Amino acid sequence: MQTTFSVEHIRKDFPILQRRVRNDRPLVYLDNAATTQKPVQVINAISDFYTNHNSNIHRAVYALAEEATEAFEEVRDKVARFIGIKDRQEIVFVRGTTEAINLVAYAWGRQNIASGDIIMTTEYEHHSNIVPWQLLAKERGARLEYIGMDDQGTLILDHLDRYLQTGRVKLVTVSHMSNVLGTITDVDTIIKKCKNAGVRVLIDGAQSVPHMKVNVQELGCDFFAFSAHKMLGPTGVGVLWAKKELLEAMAPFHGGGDMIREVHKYETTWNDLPYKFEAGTPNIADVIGFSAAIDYLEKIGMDFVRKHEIELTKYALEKLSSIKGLKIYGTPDLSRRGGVISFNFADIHPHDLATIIDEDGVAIRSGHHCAQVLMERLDVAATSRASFYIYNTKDEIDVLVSSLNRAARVFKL
Amino acid sequence: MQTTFSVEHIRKDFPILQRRVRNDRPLVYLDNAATTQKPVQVINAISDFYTNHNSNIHRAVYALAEEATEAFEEVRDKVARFIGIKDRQEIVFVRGTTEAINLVAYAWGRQNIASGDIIMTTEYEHHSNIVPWQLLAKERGARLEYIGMDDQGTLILDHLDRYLQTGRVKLVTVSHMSNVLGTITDVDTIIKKCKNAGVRVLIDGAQSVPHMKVNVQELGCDFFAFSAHKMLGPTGVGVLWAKKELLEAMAPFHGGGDMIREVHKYETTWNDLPYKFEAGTPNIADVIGFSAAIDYLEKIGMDFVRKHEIELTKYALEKLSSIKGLKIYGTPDLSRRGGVISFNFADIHPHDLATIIDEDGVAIRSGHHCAQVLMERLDVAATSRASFYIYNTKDEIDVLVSSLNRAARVFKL
Amino acid sequence: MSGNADIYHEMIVEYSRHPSNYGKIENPDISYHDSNPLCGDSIDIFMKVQDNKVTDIKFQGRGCAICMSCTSVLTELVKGKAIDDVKKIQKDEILGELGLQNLQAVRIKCALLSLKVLKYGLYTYLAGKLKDANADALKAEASALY
Amino acid sequence: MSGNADIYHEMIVEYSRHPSNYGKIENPDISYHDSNPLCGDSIDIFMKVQDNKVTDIKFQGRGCAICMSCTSVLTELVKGKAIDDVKKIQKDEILGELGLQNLQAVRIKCALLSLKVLKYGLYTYLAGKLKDANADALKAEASALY
Ligand SMILES: Cc1ncc(COP(=O)(O)O)c(C=O)c1O
Ligand SMILES: Cc1ncc(COP(=O)(O)O)c(C=O)c1O
Repeated sequence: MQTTFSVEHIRKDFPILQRRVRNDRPLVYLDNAATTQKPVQVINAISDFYTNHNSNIHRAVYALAEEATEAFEEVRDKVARFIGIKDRQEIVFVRGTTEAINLVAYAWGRQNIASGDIIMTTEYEHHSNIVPWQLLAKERGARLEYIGMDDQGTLILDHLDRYLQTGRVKLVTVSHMSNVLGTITDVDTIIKKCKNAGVRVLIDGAQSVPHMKVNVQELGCDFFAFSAHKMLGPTGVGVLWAKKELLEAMAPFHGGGDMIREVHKYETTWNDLPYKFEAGTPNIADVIGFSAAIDYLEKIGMDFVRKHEIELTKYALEKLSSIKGLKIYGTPDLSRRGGVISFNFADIHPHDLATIIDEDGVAIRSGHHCAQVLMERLDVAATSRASFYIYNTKDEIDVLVSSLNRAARVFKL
Repeated sequence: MQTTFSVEHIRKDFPILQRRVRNDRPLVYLDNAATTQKPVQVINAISDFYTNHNSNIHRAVYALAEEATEAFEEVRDKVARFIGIKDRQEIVFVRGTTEAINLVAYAWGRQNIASGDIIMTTEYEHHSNIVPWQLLAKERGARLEYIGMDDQGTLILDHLDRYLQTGRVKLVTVSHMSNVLGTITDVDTIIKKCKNAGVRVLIDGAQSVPHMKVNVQELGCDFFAFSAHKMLGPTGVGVLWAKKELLEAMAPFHGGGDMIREVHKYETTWNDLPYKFEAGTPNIADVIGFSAAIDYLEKIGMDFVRKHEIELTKYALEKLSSIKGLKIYGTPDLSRRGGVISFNFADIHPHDLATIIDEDGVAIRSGHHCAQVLMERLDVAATSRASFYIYNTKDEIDVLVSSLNRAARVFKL
Repeated sequence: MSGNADIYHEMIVEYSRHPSNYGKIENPDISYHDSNPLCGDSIDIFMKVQDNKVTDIKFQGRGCAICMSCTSVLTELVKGKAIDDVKKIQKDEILGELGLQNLQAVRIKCALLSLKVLKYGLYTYLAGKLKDANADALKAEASALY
Repeated sequence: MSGNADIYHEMIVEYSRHPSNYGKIENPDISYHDSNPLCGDSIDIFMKVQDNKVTDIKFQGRGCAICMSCTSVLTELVKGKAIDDVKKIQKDEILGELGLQNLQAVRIKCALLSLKVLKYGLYTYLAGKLKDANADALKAEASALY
C-alpha cells in the first residue's frame, strides 16, 4: 500500500478549509486540540443516515430499525478494532471524554473510593480529569493529589512513587497527551508502577487517539476515554473503554431505557454490557458519522498522521523560536510531544494576540485551555496555543508567523 | 397568516418518506413516539454547520468560534421561547430526556431526598422516569411509589392525595403524555396539589412538547425534560429546564470544562447557569440542527400539529375498532389522548405482528415500549403501537389496516 | 437483511398456540430463567436429570411465535437425551428444524433465548452441583449466542 | 461580527502596560473579586468610602489589554465620585472612552469584567453595611452585564 497521502488531496475533503473569514482572508485553522474539522465523508454519513435510514435502535423489528441498529452496532466493532480492543462489550458510547470520566467517577468511584483514599492525577490535566475527582474526593472523604512536572513539562514520576508507597492510592488518572504542552505521557511506566501496586489506571486519550496509533489492550490500563469530535468525528460522541470485569462489577450510572433487563415497580435488573451504561436514546446519527471518521483515519493511516504532525511541529518550533520575545512551553524533544505548541509573546496577553491574528484569518486558541492548575504551575494567566492536524501545511505556519510579527508591530515590541 | 399546511407539502421536506423498504414497498413510518423523521431543513443545518462554521464554542476569540458560539447560544433563546420560559439561564442542554431526569436525580435528588422520604411517579411511566428514582431511593433509603391508573389509562389522583397526606412526599415525577397509551396527564391538577403540599414536580415532556403547545412557565412545575429527536431534531440533544433557584442551589453533576469558574488544585468554583450543568464539549452541531427543527414546528404551528394528529387518531381508532379481535388500550376521549395507539391483536404476539406488517413497509413498534411497569398493570407481555406525526396520512392508516388483515390470514384468525 | 415473508408457516403458528412441553416441573434438578431486555420475552426452563439423562423438561414463559416454536423444538430435542448430547445442541439444529436459517438479526434473539437459558441452566448445574471444571465452556457458548 | 482591526490603538496598548490605579488598598471599605470563567481573567477592586464618596480606588488582577484599559478607565471615572453617581456608570461610557463600541461579543466580557466587579462590590456594601433596600437593582444590573 502506498502510504504517502498528499495534504493537498486531504484538504479537498474538508469544505470548511475553503472558507474566508474576517477581511476575506483564507481560514488558517490551528485550533485542532479543541476540535477538528470534518471531512465531507463524515458530513455525508450523517446526512445519509437521516435521509435514508433514520430510526431508533435496538427494540424495533421493522426495516429501518434493523438498518439503523446494524449500522450503529458496527461502529462499536470498528472502534474496538481501531484502539486494539478485543471485546466489543467493553466499548461504551458517551457524549465525550468528559462524560466518560464522570461515568467512572460516579459508577466506579463511589463504590471503590473510601475515606482516606488517594486519587492521583497530574499538574497538566484538563479540567475534565480534575473536577470529577475533586467532586468524588469531597463526597467520599478522599484526597486528590498531583504528580508534578518539571519545567519542560515532563512528569516527575518520583511523586507517584512516593504516593504509591503510602498504600492509599486507589486510582491514577492521567492524560495520554497534554492538550496544552503536547507532552506525551510515559503511560507505560505509570501503568507498570500502578499494576505492581495494585492501583487502577485511567488514561484520558482525548489528545492521543486522534494523533497517534494507540493500542489500549497493550497499554494495560483499566479505563480509557476519548472524544470523536477531536478526530474528524461529530460533536456529541465519545467512548469509554473499561475492562469487562470492572464494568460488570460497577453499578449503573444513568437509569432509563435500554440499560435494563427487567423493570418492576420496586426492583430492576440490568442489561448486558455495554448497554447497562447506555441509558436512553443514544446519539445514533453521530455514532454512525464517527464511523466515517475512523474510516478516514484508517485510510490515511495513523502513522501518516503522526509523521505529518511531527514535521509541522518541527517546522513551527523552528520558526517560532526565531521570533524575539516569544516563549515556548514544553519539551523540544519531538518524539515526546504531539502537534500542540503553547507560547507567550512578550507582554501581549494571549487574548489580545488571538484577536489580532484572527484579523489575518488565523484561528488559534488563547486562555487557560481548561488547564488552570497547569497555568498556576507555569505561573501565567494564559497561553496562546496552535495545534495541528492532517490538513495543516507549512504555508499556514508561515501565515501564523507573519501574523505574529504584525502583532509585534501593533504592540510596539 | 394562513395556518392550513398541506401534508403533501410537508412530506416533500422529508426525504426518507420516499424510501422503499423490504419488497419495494413505500415506507409507512408509524413509530414516531420512538423517534421522528427529520426534514431536509434540519439535515442541511447540521451539514451547513460542519461545512462552514464548525468550531468549539465559548472560549475562543477567532471568527469561526464566534459564529459557532453565537449560533449555539441563539438556540437556547429559541428553546426558551418555544416552551414559554423567560430566563434563558434555566435552559440546560443534555443528551435527551433520560439524561435530564438523571441529572435531577443526582444533582437535586441526592441533596434533597433523605431516608424515609417518598418519591411518586405513575404506573404508565417510561423507564427513564422510573429507574433513576429507584437508584436514588435505594441510595438514600427513600421509597418510590406509584400513582395508579384506571382501565382507560387515566391516573387515579386519589392515590396521590393519600400519599401527599403522609407529609413524606418530596417529589412527584410524571410524564405529560404516556408514550404507550397516549394519555395526556392532568398535570395542572397534579401541580396544584403538589404546590399546596410544598412538593416539587418534574414533568417528563418527551411526548408532549413534540405534539402540542406547551407553556412550561404557566404549568408551574419545578423541572421539565424533553428530547429533540422526538420533534424533528437530531439524536443526542435534549433539554432540562428547572427553576433558577433550584439550579442555583443544586450541586453540579458532571465535572469538567466549561462548568467551572476557577479550578485550583484543591478547590474549585462553579460557572454561572446554565454552564454549571454543561460540562465538556456539548453536542454543538446537533443543538444547531435542533434550532431548525423548532423553526419548522413554529412555521407549521403547534396547533396544526395537534389538530392533524387528532384527526389521524380519530380515523385510526375508528378503523382499528372495526377489526375483529383487536383490543385498543387507553381512553377514547380524543381531547385527552395524543397520536399514540397501543393495541393487541387476538393471540398474535406483537413481535410477530410487527414482523408481518413490516413486509408491507409498515413500521410500528412492538414490545414493552420501555414501560414494563405498565405492561404488568395491563397484564400483557407487550403491545403493538402505532404513533403519528405531521407527515402521516389517512392513506397510511389504510395500509396499516389492510396489513393487519393480512396478518390475521397468516395467523388463521 | 433478508425478507421474512415465509417465516410464519403453519408449523410456527401451530407451535405458538400449542407449544410442546409447556408447564412447570416441581422440584426440578435444573431450573433457569432469563429474559430478552429488548422485547421483554421471558423463559423459564425446568429439567429432571437421572443417570446423566434429561428425563423430563418443561418450560414456561411469554414470547412471540418464534420464541415459542423454537423453545418447543428445543425441548423436544432435549427430552430423553444424555446430558453430554444436550451440551452439543447447536442453534442451527433448531433454526433448521423450523426453516428460520435466514431470520433477521433483530428476531434471532427471540429464536435463541431458550437455547441460551438451557445452556446457562446446564452450566449452573454442572459447575455448581457436579463441580465440573469444563462447564465454563458452556457459559461462554451461552453468552456468545447473541 | 464586526472586525477588530482598530481596537489596538495607542491608548489601549499604553494602558495595558501602565494601568491606572493599579495596586491594593489596605483595609478597604469595599473589596470584591470576580473572574471570567471562559478566559481566566481575574480582577480585584478595592475602594475607600468617606461621606458617601469614593475617595480612593485601586485594582489588581490579570487580564488582557482590553480588560486592563477598561478597568483603568473605570477607576479613573470612579475616583472622587459620589456613590450615587458611581452607581449610574454605564458600560457605554467606558467602551466609548476607548473606542470599543463595536467590540465582538466574545471580547465584551473582557471589557466589562471590572464594571461587573464594581457593581457587585457596591451592591455588597450597600446591601450589607448600609442595609440599602434599593441595592438589589445594582445586583440585577451587574448580572445582566453579560
Ligand atoms: C486532554 C483532554 N481531556 C479531556 C477533554 C475534554 O473532552 P470533551 O470536551 O470532548 O469532553 C479534552 C478536550 O477538551 C482534552 O484535551
Ligand atoms: C415519555 C418518555 N419519557 C422518556 C423518554 C426517553 O427519551 P430519550 O430516549 O430521548 O432519553 C421517552 C422516549 O423514549 C418517552 O417517550
